[in-house]
Amino acid sequence: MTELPDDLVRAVEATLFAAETPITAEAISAHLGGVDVKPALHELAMHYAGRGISVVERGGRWHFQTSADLAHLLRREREETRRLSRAATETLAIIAYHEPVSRAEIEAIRGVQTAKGTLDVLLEAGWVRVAGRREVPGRPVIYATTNEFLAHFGLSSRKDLPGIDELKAAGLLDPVDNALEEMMTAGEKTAEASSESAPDSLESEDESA
Amino acid sequence: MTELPDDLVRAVEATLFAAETPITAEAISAHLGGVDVKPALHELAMHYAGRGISVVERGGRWHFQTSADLAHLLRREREETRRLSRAATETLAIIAYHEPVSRAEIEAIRGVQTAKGTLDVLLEAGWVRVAGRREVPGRPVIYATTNEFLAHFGLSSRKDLPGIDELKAAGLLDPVDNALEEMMTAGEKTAEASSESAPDSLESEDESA
Amino acid sequence: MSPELTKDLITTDPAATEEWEGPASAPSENEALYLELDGWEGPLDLLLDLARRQKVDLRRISILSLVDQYLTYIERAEALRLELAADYLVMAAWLAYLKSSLMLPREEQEEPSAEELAMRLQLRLQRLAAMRDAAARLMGRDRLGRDVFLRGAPEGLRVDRKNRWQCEWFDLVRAYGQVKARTAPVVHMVRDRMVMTLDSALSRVSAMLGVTLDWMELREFLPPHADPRLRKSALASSFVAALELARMGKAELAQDEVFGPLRLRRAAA
Repeated sequence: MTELPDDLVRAVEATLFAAETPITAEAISAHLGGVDVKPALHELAMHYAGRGISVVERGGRWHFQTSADLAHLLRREREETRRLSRAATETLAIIAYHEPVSRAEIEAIRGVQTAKGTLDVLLEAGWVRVAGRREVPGRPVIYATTNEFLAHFGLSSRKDLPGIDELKAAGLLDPVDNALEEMMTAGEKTAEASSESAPDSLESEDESA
Repeated sequence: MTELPDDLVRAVEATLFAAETPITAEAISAHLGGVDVKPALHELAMHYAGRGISVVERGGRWHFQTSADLAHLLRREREETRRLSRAATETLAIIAYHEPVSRAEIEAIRGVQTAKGTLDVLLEAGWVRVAGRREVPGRPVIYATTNEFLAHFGLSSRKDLPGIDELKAAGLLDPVDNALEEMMTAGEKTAEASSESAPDSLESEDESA
Repeated sequence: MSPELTKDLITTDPAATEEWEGPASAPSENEALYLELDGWEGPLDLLLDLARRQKVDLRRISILSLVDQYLTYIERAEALRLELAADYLVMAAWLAYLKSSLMLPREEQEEPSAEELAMRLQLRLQRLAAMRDAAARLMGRDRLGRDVFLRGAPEGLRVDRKNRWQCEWFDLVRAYGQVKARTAPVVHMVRDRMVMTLDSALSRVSAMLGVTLDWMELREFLPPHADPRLRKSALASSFVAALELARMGKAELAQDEVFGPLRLRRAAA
């Protein structure tokens, strides 16, 4: 027999289980009269590890879901799980790895204009949101990902984006201009600069347009 | 740590969790390639006994549900203390002094229309009840106060409400015009009389319920 | 291969999910060429694929051979009389220029140098490649609603708000007092006030003017020790009486300054 959870853990478990959408620890706490539910959530996440269902956190919201390794048993290619176009998936990746990012910045990376429908598809899916405007001439709209994006792709936060640390370290999330400038100055010292990987100093997240 | 379930139990657990309606053991079995899932279902029911969620069978169909003793968590009541609006307070006072009284009579005494929500608030508060109908054309509903009303205001009966004479003595019945007159005569002594703020009795009326 | 018209739209072909590295669909029907040429999404896309065919790290590709391959592609397309989108031709012209610059001695190059332009192109290709790989890894994750599932039939959480109404005894009683006060029938009564009529002021002022020839202030005509309200009335009546007497030529009026004391005396006969 398994050891039984205490009353608070049971209450958090029931609340999380009954919730219709992913829910923050604060909302669970408010529902249960203001107690701290974080330890209970972590205890539940531990308890369910290895079971058929899991307790996960996605962008600060918690939910139960079927365990990922059972996907082969449960996978449903339902009509609503449609495939995104290549343009849409690339655009989504660029927004996720560079956010917040303007349309012009997306186009600079992809090398082609973004068709009107591409961003609409991502906005409609609820994975991308308008995150304000960049304070540069023209005040372009900038885009960022949403909590639903994190939940859909099973990411606790943007730090979980596949390979993001490596991309950052290699300077591949920096604008070309910055990388070039770095390389030129580095190149003055070493002749083989162009074949070297980008230095660590490129790591800074420069979001300028 | 708890002992981990085997793959079949995990698969049944996930299938049951994701199902949109209660599901028969046969349907789960069909979904999982025809294996016998009954032992797995019973093992799950055992595992969840005492937790915040339960695996239950009803009429041959199985489903997950929030444990019965925690059902109160699904629907919570939250009490908020709110002050009675001026309109509602006046209406309550008129009912208390004149009961039983119809809405038309309340309006005649107040001199203003009574918003629909005002009486609802008093009924919700439990201080006013419908005391029947007046046997006049239209048979209007008549209202009276309740025992909770007496209890809330610390009255043993309606006779404890101060009479008109007592109100007058306390200055609570001074007509607005008298108060104004007094101020004006006082003003002949002080030059700034006209710039003084209006007395309390001239306060703007708040009709919001 | 039939041209796909749904470039940026979602398609329902599940198998296509796995064909990440495969050709993209054409931007539009009349650009069906790109399907012939493997379906590129713009010149940078074509360049990236050519660069990957060099089968070396993107940081070590040969820009010169990349340029040659691109130009060859474009020439082949032109030989087939396929209509090329303008941006492919612009890229071709730019790459031809880059190639000639790269072959010039360094000192004869303009700013920015050909090396810098080549480096810039290489960096762009690296960045596009990085995002393309990232997108593929992202799409390959266990996705909610496809690979993992939320609870099928959650009970839902509900909070019913209930009001606890609050009212004090004093508020209740005062409210009643205010209702009664507000709606009590109002009787307006004009108080009996002591007034001096114009007639009595006229006779009083003219009588007093007969006593002396000197200037007198209007105030001096008022009854002394009078009730303040009577004084006000007497002042007004006496003023009008003074004006009337002046009009009749029986009195002279003088006022040295605005709001100054008003003086009057009997008119000289």
